[in-house]
Amino acid sequence: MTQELLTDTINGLAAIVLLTSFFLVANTRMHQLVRTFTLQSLALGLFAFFVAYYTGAEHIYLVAVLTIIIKAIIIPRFLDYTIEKIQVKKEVEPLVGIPLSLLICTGLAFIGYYIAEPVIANGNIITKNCLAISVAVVLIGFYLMASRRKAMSEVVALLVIENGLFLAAISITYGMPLIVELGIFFDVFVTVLIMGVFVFKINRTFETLDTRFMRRLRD
Amino acid sequence: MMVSSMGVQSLGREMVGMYSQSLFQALIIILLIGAACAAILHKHAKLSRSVACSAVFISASAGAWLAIDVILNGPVQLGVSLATFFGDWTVSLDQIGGYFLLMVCMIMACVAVYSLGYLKEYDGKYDAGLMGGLLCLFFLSLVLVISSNNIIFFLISWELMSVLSFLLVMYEGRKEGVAPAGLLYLIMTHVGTAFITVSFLLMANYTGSYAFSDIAAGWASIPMDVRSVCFVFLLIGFGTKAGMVPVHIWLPAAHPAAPSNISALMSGVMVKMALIMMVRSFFLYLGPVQTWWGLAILLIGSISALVGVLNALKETDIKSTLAYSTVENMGIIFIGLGASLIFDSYGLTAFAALALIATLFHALNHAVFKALLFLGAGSVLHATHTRNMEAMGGLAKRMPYTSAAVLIGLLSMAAIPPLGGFVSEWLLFQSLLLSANIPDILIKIIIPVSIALLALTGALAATMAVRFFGTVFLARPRSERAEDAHESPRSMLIGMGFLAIMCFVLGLASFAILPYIDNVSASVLGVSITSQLVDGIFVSPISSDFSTMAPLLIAVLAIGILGLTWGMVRMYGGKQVVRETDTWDCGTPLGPRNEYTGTAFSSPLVRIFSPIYRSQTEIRTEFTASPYVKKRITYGLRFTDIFEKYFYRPLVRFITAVSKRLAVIQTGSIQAYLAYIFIMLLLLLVIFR
Amino acid sequence: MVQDVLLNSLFAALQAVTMFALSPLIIGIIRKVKAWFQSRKGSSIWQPYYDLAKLLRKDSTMSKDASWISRATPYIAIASVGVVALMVPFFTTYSLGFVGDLIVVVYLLALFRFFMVLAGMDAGSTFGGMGSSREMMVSSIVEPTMLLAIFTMALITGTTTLSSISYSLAVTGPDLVRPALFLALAAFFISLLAENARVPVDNPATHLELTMIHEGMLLEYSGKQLALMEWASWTKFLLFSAILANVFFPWGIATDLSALGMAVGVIAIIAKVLVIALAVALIESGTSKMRLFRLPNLLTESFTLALLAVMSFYIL
Amino acid sequence: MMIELILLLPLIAAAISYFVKQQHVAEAVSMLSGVLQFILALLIAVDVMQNGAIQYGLWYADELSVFMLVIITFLGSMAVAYSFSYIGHDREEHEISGLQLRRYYLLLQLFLFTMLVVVLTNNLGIMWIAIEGTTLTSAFLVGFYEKDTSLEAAWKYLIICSVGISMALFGVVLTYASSVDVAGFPSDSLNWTDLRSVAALLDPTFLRIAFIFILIGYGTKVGFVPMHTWLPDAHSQAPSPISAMLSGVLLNCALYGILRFYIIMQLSVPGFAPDLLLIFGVISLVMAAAFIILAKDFKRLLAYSSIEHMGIIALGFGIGGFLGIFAGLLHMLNHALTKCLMFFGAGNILQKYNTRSIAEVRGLAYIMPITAALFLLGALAITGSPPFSIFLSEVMVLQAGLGAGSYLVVAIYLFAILVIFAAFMYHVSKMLFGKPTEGVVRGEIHHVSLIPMAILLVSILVIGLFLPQQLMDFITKVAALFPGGSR
Repeated sequence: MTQELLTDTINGLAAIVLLTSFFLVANTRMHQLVRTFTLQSLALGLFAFFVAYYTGAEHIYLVAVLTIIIKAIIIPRFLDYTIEKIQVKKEVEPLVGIPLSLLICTGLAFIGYYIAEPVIANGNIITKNCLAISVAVVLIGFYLMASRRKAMSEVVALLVIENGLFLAAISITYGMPLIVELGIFFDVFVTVLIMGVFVFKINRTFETLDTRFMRRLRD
Repeated sequence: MMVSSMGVQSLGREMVGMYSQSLFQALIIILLIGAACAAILHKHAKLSRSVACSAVFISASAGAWLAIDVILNGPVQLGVSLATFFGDWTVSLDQIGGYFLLMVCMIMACVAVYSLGYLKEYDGKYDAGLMGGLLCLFFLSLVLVISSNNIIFFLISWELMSVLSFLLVMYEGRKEGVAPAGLLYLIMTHVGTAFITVSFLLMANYTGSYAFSDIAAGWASIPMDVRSVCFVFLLIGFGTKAGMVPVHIWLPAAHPAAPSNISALMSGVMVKMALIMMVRSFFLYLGPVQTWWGLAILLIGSISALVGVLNALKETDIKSTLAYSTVENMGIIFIGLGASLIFDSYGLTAFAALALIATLFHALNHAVFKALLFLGAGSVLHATHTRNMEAMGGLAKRMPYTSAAVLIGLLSMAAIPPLGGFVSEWLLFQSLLLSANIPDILIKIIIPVSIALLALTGALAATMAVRFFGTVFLARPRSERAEDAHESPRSMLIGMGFLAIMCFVLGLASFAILPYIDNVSASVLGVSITSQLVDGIFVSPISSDFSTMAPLLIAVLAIGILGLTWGMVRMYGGKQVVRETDTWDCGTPLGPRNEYTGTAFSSPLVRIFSPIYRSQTEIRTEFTASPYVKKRITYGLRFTDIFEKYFYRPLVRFITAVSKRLAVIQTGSIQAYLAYIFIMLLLLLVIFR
Repeated sequence: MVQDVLLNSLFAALQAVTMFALSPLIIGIIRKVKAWFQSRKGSSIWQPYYDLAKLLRKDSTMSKDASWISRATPYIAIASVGVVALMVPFFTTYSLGFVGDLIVVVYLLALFRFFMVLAGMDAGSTFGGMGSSREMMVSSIVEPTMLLAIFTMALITGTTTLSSISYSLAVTGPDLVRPALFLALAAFFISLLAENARVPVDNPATHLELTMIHEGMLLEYSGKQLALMEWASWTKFLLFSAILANVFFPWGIATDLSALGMAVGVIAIIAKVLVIALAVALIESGTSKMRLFRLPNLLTESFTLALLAVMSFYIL
Repeated sequence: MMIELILLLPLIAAAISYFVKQQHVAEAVSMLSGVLQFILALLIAVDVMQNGAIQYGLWYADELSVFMLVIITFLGSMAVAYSFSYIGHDREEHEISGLQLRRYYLLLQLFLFTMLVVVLTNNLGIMWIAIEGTTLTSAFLVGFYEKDTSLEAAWKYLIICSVGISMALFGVVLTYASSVDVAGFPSDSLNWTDLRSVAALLDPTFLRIAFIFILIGYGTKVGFVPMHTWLPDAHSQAPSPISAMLSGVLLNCALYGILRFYIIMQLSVPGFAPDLLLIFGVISLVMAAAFIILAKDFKRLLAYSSIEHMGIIALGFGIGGFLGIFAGLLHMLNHALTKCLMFFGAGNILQKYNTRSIAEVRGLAYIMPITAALFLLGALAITGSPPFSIFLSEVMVLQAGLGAGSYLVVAIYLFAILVIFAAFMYHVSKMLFGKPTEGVVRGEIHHVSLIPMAILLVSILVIGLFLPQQLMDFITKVAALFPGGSR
């Protein structure tokens, strides 16, 4: 693979991660949401793989494999299982309408670029372009989180933020120290598990996952 | 003769100088032990009380000895210093400190004796150990406030004093209305402390030292405008404690809410702690005095005096009346302080000394008569279990000793010659009249106004005193409680009796006392005016051409004439035969409802000063079934405190309203919460990237 | 020095005795003048002396609700007025002014009032309370007025001792006369009327309970005590007249020990007091008593006058 | 060695207390572990003070870490001591099962473990993991009672802090990225010591963005407004000893995370971090004041007071200089001690009155005199009254601000703490005085709980009155780690 093709592929995959984020915003069904997330994680895994190939750093291969196994296989399965088990209503029920959300997210993408711009301007690592994308993904994930009602979609949104972070970690630093990466994976995994536990508890107590009903604590 | 007396004195100086440290330590240790024992013995109320009161009494004696030594012979260093983050903490006692320490110890000793009997009241209802412990610690904090020579140490002692007095106010916390009063006090005094803190820290910042003595030496390194800022802050800060208008509002609420022995301490002594610090700060720490400082204090003092006395006139709660009278008297003291500062700023040091002596002397007099009056009020409260003067009456016959003591206190408060209160007010008038020499148009306008206000205040204070005594002690009882009143136990009477005697001593022997106060003022201003101030038994304001006065002679003459009259009437008219009959009643039997009450007594004045009182009367008539027969007419009188209505309430409302606006962010919606973080993140990134 | 003191004391005692002796006569004269104006014959000008003599020999009755205050007050009243009489110059400036200056005088009179008002409240009668309350209202404003008015003179002459004020005015002559003097004079005259319970503030002749101030307080007194109270009040009136005369226009007062000076002094003061008495009688005949709550207007006017007087001294 | 040991202790205790099915064993083991941790922490502290920082493998302990270590372990053991009576009471009342009780001690020890890792690791990545770990362990403790409100609080806590922490991770990534280009830098090191040694060479553009993310991220956990929203919910719903730990220790741990970056920032982009801290400090103070005025729930009141104090600490570091930093550090300690005391008191009140509503608590001074006295003194201490220690650190912040000439900040600071004092005392005096609530029996609820409270009160009193020389030297050394923080 030529150097150029390689960088194009890497950039392309990064673009796919961003694009899937937009899809996530547009998704209206819970299962769809999980599906798109799987796709994003897959793209992220591939991205890591190509970066590993490009830099020759072995531990990034491991990261790629872990990403695909945990984020593209185990976590989506777990999410699907939870959704089935507690029979969430299938609609996502966004707080902000989808067209407007998409518009906002476009704005966020621009802001991401604006923020990353000074860094890109004096950087010399080729993948630094990806910084803008990863900031955008993080912001979109954040937006997703703030604009969704269901506890489940919040979990997905958090995972999207994590994906954005990984994109950044892999692209601009060519991976963090291995022990940190492993720790983070473990952490993400446990976080999702614990959130799952709480989703069950909440469902049992409130008989809904709609966070609108969780407004007892206020001033 | 001269030589030998000097020899004795210097010998005494050495001996007492050696002992002064141990005296001071003994004072502290006794108080701490007293507090601890009182707390430990709290199950045995009587024992605990006795221990605490004797600890206070013994310490007060030790403190008085120490104080007298310092006043006579100059400052002493007390105890070892403690190195801390904020410089060394040292304790020392200068002459002005000694003066106030003597005041504190004198009142404390009387209160300790009084408390022995008074506190019995609380047995079984409130914890005796708590009261004893707090009382000892409160005394300790007062001593530390006077003697600390380090800003931070001072602030700690100061706030300790506030907190302890707050706790003492809250002693009867379960009673209605006590908690809000105490709370208001705590908040106000804390705000005041904040101002003091900022001011002292600024001074420390510029002089580079936390020791008061270094600040006094290094004021020159503080820029002029910073010194003025410090002055304003200190005025607000200490003024809050002193009950200066308009930051006085806590005082009439909190002083009455406390148990009476504590009210006596708060009104008599604690407010004076603000005075000592003001005198020290304005004369010693802040460098050359600015004229406008004096003017500001003079003006505020005049207003405080008037506001205080007018409010005292309308109160029907005996202790509130006395508390407002404290506001008034602190106003009078401020007038003196302001005059002294003005004179000092013009370099008229001798006049400044006169005004300062008047101020300090009035502070002492006020401490004595106000403590006496609060103890008297406590005694009345003890007998009638009410603070409402409308429900009293006729107590002079039932409590002869208490009524005599209170009458003496009231006479001193109303500045009736030859008592102490009169002598200090006389000196104050004289020093104000001397201001004719100052060539400044603003002063020429403000001084006459404050003379007028002082005169008006004096007259109104007399009215207030008459009303107080007349309503509480004279005529017939207006309630059963007053009917069944009884004289207080002996310990209470002894405590009051000593203070009552002091009221006379301070007046009659003022010619002997003033030189020592001059000693104190000389330590501040550097000028001694004893030779001009006192001549034999005559007292005069610097120049004896201007005026002289001899309280002792006045008393002798008055007693002489009284005796003469009595003798002549006896000689001419024969033996006094007095027949006791009913009061003239126009034919209808007199009941308690026919009598003049306190409200009725002050009603004409309330009408005259209605723009200040903002009183609203409300007369409601209830009819029986027939519209021609009235069943009941109720008369309601409400007063609005203008400071409360136009400053404090709006302030609280404003802050609460703003808070409500701000607090809407805590909606309970997790999406909103996330959005805040999100927006904050975006903002910071876009602005600071 | 000692001789000086003795001399002063002697004359002070003499003046005080004179004032006590003359005060009933002045009251008698005022009553007589008023009677003439009312086209009555009126009682003899010696009548107050007869009253005193009679009352002093009588026993008293006293309310059983009253305390020791009522019994002590008449003596305290005489004592305080007596001490003041020692300090106020009458026909000569030799007096005990060095024992107490004008502030002492004003506050000694306050002592008198203090106890008189307490005595009014003592028996618990409604009239006593009413009188006391009104008396304190009036005096609350009148006392500062009086102080300020005399302060003006003190500032002009540079002393607060009453005898020194008259001395320096009498010796220096009209050079010291300033606008402030007239303002102060007006204020002091109103104070004189108010303090001594004269029309338009109070009506000394009335015994209608709802209008009286001074008499209300004395309502419970009888016999010896009443005599003493009345005498003290009359002397107080004479004292005020003497202060008015000797502080504001002291010319004629004896400033040395010459027999001529003394004679002139005696004549001058008698003339001045008679003029004041006449003026008071004229006012009493010409005007009626004010309604109670119109009084503050008059009193605050006088207070303002006095304040202006002090201020004009400072500013002009 | 000692570092591994101190980390192992809570893990062992956690295991034992969970698997041995006896309440007393769980309690005793927890207490023993807590005390041992504290002793070990002191030993490490002495070691560090005498021989300088310890650094090997993943671990690093300098004066700052040790400072935090002492706070964590001391308050940890206090919390365990208080838990006996508090959780024991719950067990007696059958509010919780025996299993829950053991799970409580398990989670408490795990919580302690994660916090110990936070302050002892040299690797910023591990530190991040550990901080996220604190969220995960404490989320269960917040939701401990499994009531609707506690679940809601736990869920919010979990979500908001996880999101926040993710931002912090982004910051860590960016910080790491800024070091990648630096010549001679070990390419796979995320060690704080390495970063500090090359701090001046790091890419400032990266660092600025990184610090913003760090501040938002860890700031969420610290409770800076407007990221504080989880805090009152979690603090009010958690069992009181846990509230004390959250407020007293956890917030400090998160702040510790920020401080590590603060040091690097100050070496690279001086002035940037302090300015941001000042902004957050001021906002937090003002908003906390607003909430404290309106508080209706006394545990939430305490939670908002924590926000206030975090703001004050931020101001201290924001103003900087020796005095500011010293004040900030001292305030961390003071706040931790005092807030623990307050939450313990609140726990006693809660169990006595069975309500968190301020309006329903009356006459506490009569009902539980000792608790009331401790609570009142704690309230005075927390609002900055002498002679308690918070007064000293607040005065230091004030003095630092006046010295730095930031008068506007000083004015806002003073205004806010005065308003807070007034509001706090308003609420507390309503609870303490007045006619006692009907139907509440007079008497202390459990006497054992008064011991840790008394210890805490004495400690803040001692610090406030004397500020012992050793402590002063210690904090001075800690402050010297900060650029511009040496005396």
